[in-house]
Amino acid sequence: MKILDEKTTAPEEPTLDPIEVRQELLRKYPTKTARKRAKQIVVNEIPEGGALPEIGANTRTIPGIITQRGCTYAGCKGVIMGPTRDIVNITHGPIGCGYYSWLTRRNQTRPATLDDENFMTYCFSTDMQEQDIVFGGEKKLRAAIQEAYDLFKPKAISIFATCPVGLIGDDVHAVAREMKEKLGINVFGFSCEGYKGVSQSAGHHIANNGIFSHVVGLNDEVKEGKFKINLLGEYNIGGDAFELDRILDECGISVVSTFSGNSTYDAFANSHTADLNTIMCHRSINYVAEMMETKFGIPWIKINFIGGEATAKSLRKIAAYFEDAELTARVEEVIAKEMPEVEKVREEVRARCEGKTAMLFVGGSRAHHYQELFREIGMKTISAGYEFAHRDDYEGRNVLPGLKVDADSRNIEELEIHPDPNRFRPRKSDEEMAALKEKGYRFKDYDGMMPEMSPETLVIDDISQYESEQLIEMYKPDIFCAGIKEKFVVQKRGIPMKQLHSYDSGGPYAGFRGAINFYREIDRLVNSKVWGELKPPWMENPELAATYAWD
Amino acid sequence: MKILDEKTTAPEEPTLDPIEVRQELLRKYPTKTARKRAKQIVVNEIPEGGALPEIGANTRTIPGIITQRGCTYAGCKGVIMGPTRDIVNITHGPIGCGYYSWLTRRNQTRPATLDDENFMTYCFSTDMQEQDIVFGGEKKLRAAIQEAYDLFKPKAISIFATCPVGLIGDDVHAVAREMKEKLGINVFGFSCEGYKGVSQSAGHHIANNGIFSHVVGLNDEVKEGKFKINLLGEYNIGGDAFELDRILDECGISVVSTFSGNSTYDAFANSHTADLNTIMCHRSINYVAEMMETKFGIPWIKINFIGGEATAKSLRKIAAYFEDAELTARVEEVIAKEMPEVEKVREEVRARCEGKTAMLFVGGSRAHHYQELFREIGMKTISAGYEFAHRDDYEGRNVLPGLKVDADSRNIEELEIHPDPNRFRPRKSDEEMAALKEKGYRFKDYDGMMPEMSPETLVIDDISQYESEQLIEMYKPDIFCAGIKEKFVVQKRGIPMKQLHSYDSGGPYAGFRGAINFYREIDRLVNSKVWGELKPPWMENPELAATYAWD
Amino acid sequence: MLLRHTPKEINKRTALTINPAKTCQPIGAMYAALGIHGCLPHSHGSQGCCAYHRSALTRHYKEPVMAATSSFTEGSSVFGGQANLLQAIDNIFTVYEPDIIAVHTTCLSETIGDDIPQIARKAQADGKIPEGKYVIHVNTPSYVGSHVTGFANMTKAMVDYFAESNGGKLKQINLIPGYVEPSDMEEIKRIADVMGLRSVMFPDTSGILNGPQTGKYEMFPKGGVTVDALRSVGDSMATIGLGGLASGPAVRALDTKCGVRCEVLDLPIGFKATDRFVDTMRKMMGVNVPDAITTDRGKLMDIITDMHQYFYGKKVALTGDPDQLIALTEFLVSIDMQPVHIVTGTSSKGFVDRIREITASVPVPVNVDAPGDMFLLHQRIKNEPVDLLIGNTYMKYIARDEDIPLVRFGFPIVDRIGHSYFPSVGYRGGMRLLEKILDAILDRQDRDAPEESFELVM
Amino acid sequence: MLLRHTPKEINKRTALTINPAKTCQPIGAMYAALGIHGCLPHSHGSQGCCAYHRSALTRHYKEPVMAATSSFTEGSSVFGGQANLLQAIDNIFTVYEPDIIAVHTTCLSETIGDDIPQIARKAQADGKIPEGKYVIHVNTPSYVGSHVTGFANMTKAMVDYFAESNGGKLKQINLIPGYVEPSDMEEIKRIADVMGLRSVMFPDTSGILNGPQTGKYEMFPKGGVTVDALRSVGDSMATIGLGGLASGPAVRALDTKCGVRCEVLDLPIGFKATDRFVDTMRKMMGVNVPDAITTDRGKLMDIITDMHQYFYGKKVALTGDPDQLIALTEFLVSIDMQPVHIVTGTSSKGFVDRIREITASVPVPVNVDAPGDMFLLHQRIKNEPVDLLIGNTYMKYIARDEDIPLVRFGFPIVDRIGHSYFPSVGYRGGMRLLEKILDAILDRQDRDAPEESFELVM
Repeated sequence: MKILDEKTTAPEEPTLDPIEVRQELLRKYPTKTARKRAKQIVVNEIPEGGALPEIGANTRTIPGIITQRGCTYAGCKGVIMGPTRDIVNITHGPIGCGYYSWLTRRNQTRPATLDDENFMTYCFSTDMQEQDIVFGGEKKLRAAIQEAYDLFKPKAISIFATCPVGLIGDDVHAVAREMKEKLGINVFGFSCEGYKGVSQSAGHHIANNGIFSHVVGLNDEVKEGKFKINLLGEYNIGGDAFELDRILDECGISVVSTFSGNSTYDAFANSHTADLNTIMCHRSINYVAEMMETKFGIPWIKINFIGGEATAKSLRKIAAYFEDAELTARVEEVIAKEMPEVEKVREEVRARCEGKTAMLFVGGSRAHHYQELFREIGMKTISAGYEFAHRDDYEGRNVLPGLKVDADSRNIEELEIHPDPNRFRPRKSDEEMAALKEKGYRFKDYDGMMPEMSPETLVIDDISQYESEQLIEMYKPDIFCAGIKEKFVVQKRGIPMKQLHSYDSGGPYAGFRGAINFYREIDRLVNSKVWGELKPPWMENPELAATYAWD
Repeated sequence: MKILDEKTTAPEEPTLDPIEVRQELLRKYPTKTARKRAKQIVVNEIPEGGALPEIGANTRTIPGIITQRGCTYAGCKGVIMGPTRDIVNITHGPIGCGYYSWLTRRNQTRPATLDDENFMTYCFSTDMQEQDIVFGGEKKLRAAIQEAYDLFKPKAISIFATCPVGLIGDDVHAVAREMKEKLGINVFGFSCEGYKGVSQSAGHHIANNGIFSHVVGLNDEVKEGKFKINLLGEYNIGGDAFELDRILDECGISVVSTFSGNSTYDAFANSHTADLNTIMCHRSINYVAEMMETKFGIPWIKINFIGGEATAKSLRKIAAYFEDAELTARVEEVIAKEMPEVEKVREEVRARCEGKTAMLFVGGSRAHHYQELFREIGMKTISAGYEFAHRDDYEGRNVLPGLKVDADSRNIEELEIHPDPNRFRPRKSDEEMAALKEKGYRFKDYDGMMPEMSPETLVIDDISQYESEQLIEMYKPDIFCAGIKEKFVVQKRGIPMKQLHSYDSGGPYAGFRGAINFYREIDRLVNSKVWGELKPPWMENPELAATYAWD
Repeated sequence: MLLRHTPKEINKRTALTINPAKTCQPIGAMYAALGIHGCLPHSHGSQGCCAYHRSALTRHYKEPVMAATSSFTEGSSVFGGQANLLQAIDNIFTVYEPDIIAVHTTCLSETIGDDIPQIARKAQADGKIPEGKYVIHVNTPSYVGSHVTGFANMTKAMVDYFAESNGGKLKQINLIPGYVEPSDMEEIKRIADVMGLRSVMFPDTSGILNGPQTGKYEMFPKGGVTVDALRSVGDSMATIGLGGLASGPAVRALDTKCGVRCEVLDLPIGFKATDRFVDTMRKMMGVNVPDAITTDRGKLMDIITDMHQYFYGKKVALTGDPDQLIALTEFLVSIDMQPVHIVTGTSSKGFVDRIREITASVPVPVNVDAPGDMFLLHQRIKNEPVDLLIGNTYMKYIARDEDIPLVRFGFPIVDRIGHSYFPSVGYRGGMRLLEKILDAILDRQDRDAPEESFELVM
Repeated sequence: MLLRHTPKEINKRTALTINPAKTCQPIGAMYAALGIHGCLPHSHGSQGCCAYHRSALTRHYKEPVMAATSSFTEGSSVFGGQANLLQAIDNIFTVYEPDIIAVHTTCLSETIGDDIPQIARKAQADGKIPEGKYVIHVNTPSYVGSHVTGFANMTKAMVDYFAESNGGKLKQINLIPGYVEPSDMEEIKRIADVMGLRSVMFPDTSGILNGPQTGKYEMFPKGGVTVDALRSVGDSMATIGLGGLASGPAVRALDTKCGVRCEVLDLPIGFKATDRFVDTMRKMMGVNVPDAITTDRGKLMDIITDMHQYFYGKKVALTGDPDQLIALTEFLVSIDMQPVHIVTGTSSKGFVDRIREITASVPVPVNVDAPGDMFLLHQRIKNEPVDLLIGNTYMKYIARDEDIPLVRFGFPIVDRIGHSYFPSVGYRGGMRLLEKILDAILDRQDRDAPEESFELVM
């Protein structure tokens, strides 16, 4: 591949004034819409010690502005249950919802043997028809659960309510209880109708609450392993979790359960036996960690395995928690073994990518974490934002107390959690915890995206189709990261686009090998000659060779 | 598949007068050409006891009339050496000759193990260049043989001379002798320049002479087996020989060598240890049988494994020769075991093919043998002829004495054969032979095509493109059998066409299973609906729906 | 095994659908609406529907798919979505400036019972619909029919909203292509054009969902049927609707509304259905069929006769939509292949009878499941193995588990390209289909042949 | 193993060619001659040559291939083939009634030194050549060059025999397509036509070697360049020859003979070569490039950008003729694939340098063997494995032994169909090539992927 071409010479820093850009983005909107969007478009500042600018997030999507957001059902079925292979997930509703969530999320799973259960390749639906809407669908739901049981004899069945279900008053929880009774297996439902909340995020919450209430803690068996952790918010897209398992395994750290990638019902049931919860995607799951700490006494920390340095840092952080010399040594060995290759590739790629610019608008934490990888190869993130995040994901966890609960959030159940009478066991004494904090160890805390971004960059929540197109026109970034719906719009503008939901069937991008994969992938995208070939020669120089013209 | 359609109702017998048809075929030719072709187009008669009409055959092709014939090189390389897997066959000439004979003849071969030699997938050529033509190509030939030896260390290498070689005076035999000496393996050449003789037939002769002189009899080891035969003139197209091996094996008859299908150098060298030579394709090889009888005392008989009944008959004929009760019984068992399935399929297919008509213009014996298969499913051969046969193939072996040797035949060497001083061993005493003949057993004899065809049918030798098109127009046969060059011309006229050289990648068609394959294949061809769909509706009824026309 | 839990034994299911062979109405309506020039489809329901439909269409076409949503909240589902739709209409016309907003409903808004026309009138009254712009709508409850129904309904809505007859007859023919690819629509137009006919095609997604990569993005590209063209269809000389299920309703509506002479034909897949299409145009419009078309047909027939031995008797399992399956099955039977398992998730009147009639000459039992799902199809295959699978990308899981070659056809195809650029309709489409079928069959033969029968010439 | 005797270790060979990547001149001349309307090619030599050439062409096109032969006997090779050719000419004009007989020689007649023009004059004198009919000829010694040379020589002969300049300039462009498929010639003509140009293409085998199946056989079908058209090329405004080796001689001859402004370009395979072809036509003829063509280009670029990750860095081994390899290699490099082994049996001046130049940016070593053979190519692959093979049907033996996917391209293709109906030139041809390459690569990925990474969306 060509090492250098016109595109790889570092572009001059965008000289645009972000304030004006922001105005430009809002200019065309109707007043009401502009007022609403104005809150969600922020020019980043890093005030000395002071507070970051406040950003509007986790608020309603404006009808008609073309959002990239999905619904609560998508968040609920996708996030926790989707990647879990041994639960039969039945969508109760018309066929579409189940159909669209069928195999499209690329959560990889690897059953130990051919006899192990794997239902992830299947789509189960009650395919509600008009009469079910009119006369109620519980009867059909019951029958469907029975048919699923007869066919597969699974250890658990879960039910997902779609929009009409709530409206017609089908009680999925009642049916679940009834069938659980009848079949003697775990059956539970989720009221994740698509209209609830303001984005997928509500669905994550409902799913997490459900799994916490119905599964976590069902199996007290304490597994082998000296250093036991849970990985929260890791969904094994493109095999990320496999890479992390490889690394942690080399370090001698056992993963009791992953919420939820390559995950199983039994691992969830057993997850409360871990001694530390480590959180990847804070957005989708931090409250599970909270609940587990309250109920079982498991402390939690934020880690980040996106980026070579970040991976090393996170491993050290885990080791530091266990305060075990042997573990610390082992972790250093692993880092020493893995980093050279990472750095070799990084330098090679950096030589070709240095100074290029990126935009990231995706997810609830990825748009933040992946900036690290770009930074490692010398690329600058000039604008970013999330699709379904909350303020803390932008500004940091310290803003949580200040958040006011609006109507949409209020209707997402908050579980009342108390220490488990028998099983609450603080993993560390208050003294130990204090001592660690003393040393600057940060528990249950995370920074947001904004502190890590340069001043003057634009941070935009739930960016609209219109806004992203304006941004691209004005900044002409070298790469744009988002999801499948944006992919081809961006590329039609001649800008390479990388999906950070599905990885464009690439990956893994987490951990050491993941970082290497990502460096190379970005190198491919921003340095390929093809983007310079989009214009045909007769448009480059349209003049005609007069001498040849008709006489 | 549709069981009956308009095409399967028996067509009325062609009411054409063959005499007139013959005139029509000749009408357009220039006088000289017409005179020559007239000898090769015969209306068949079966006179009571008397002689069949004489047909012109094995005579020169007329320049410009578009023949389907090939050349001497093709016949020589194709027939004997082509199907023999463990000889490195080097074409000495420009690249084309070697290239076109590369893997195109579909002789199947099956080495016993992965370590056994198989050079059939390779094409070896000296790729003569202008300087070789000008200064002579022997040097390059020598070098090529050396390179072949260094690469493959084969047990034998043969050389084929192409047109220019003879003209520029390269002596392939001298080079062969020299390299045989030098390398210590068997190396021999063939003077099979394309311009020799009048068709492939000359090449067969040259090849057979060569193999007889250079290989047959080199290995006197007598192999296991009570009833040992050679199969002559069986080339294992589409696996025919495999099917025959299967059947003969079941009968307890061992095949010492096949000339030449799935054949090997060693089998040729050992072939004189057989006790009977059985001939499939009399055209290409009957003289080898003659020579082996003269030199080693092996009697020969004509057999025919094309057709279920024919196969049974031939097995019985072989058994009768050995006059062994056990063998006779075994043969009857095998026939009894195989025939029911053959008859079942035959009847099923016959129901759909009865009364349909066929034309066969191919090879030197196939156009004769395959009529049997059509007869078995009730189809009539209304015209047939060979591409490179001699009169005896049409009229029967009894005409041989009367044949006059013309200039073209004269330049194909006839070997002078004498009984081998040490190894001549009559397999049967004169008495035994006499006794068998007494019982009507026919040695070294065969009928031609004509006695088996109905009177009034047209027998045409080396049919020209023009003649075959006229025939098709006039008779509209249900199927036409020939080779690749004719295939699509025939099919463009809406007549299904079956290749009897390559079997259209089908087969086997010999033996019992072969017969079944052929019945089904013909059923597919003559009863498929697709041939009735060639005309679009707007040509079937071109009138326009006036009411719709522009007002 | 990827589908390790699928048992060979078939037990009837009445409530549980597994691995569906259909999806819901709105996506079909969205796809059809994209076939109008300058139109932005709008999904009136939760934003998830719109996100799902856009993603599904995007994966299939690898092209931008723009559509808006009313983003229902819990509140709107209680009090109705009027406010959302009004605001959406205002935002859309202000920000994206389409000529038309084509609203389709969802299970949510249908269950609530929102009255779209009334809301549109309100928007009109509030001046939220600029001069010369339109808001059209169609009811597409997800719990009725399938994506095909949604497509059919949106197509019919084009007639309901725009078709008018002004007496005069225009020398043009209306072509309603049915639920096919943009490439197919292009090819159908090309055939009419080669026959010297002026045609109005609706919907027409060509140029929109198979657009070029030029480095410039246009939200509303050149393609699509224009409002003016839609207005004129009432005065056309004739209408041909392809695919009874997808095009029938629009054809009948146009006949009723403007009395345009019409025919509903099968999708022109394979030579027989294409013959009927061409010959019907010929007769309806009183034109001659030019040699170019006869030649294309002849080329298709050439492949069929040349390669017949590889088609003959091969067993095929196929899934798709009724209109596609009818034409495809006829094509396979016409070349002596044996479609033995046929499954669609969309039930439609007369479908099974039609398939029975088409497969009457097939000498082996033929299973037709309508409605059925891919789980059942897989079970059928386990009970009666086949040589070839034809269907969408989800079939690849069956293909791998059962080691059967797959020819991708229908919706969605998300793991290969080509379907949006090369047609499967018409004679040329038939040639392409046969090439794909032959590649699949011959590749398999090459893979499995013992060395001695590995063929150079096929 | 099918090629079990091919060792990994490479020893230079100077005398023995194994598994050639070329064949001899006459077949190229025969193929070119079939591109003249009403022409019967005639092989002046042993009948075997003609039989072999007809068979080889027939297997590739699955179409009738008519040609006659002088059927040399031993006598004629001693005394010369004049009598044979005279009789042949008489028979052919009497029986088959072509407009033209195009005679090409063989190694035999060349070695003897038969003087074809003299024999033709004799035939003329003897009145064996009917009024208004022609006998043209070309010398094609099999021991010089390859099938491409024969094609080039026969194409040049068309100029030598027919081109004349009558001063006046005709508003037409001469297109000499090079050694490509009938479908390619059709596509090249279509592009010129879409650009509003009248063109004369020679040779033109479209309509002759990809004809329809109509139930009627015509020995001389509609297609092919007519004598009148060939006469007019001397007055055309410009000539574009595609493929220096196959079209260069004719282009230069026409320039010399009639002074027609000319350009020799690469075969238009891939977007870059097609850009040059289209832009050169634009400039030479002073026309604008219509949107239809820009759109086709954009679709090709769309596939490239959408699927780039599957092309990027994939190693390819290819074989074919120099003109094809130059364009194909440029195409592969332009989409970031890595052609690492390139073999042709035809040596041609500057070929290696050109390939070196094109592959300069390829970050891995590139082997170019010209002349080389497939035996050597196979050895190269054993030493440096590749992800994909591109070449003719003979490559399938390597593909199976080494378990590498094969995209069929070039001559001969005797085990698949499609090449004679669908082009690989132009933007559309590029789309088809990419679809084939992607199918090969993605099928392999689907086959080899562990279950957990078996992808739905690609």
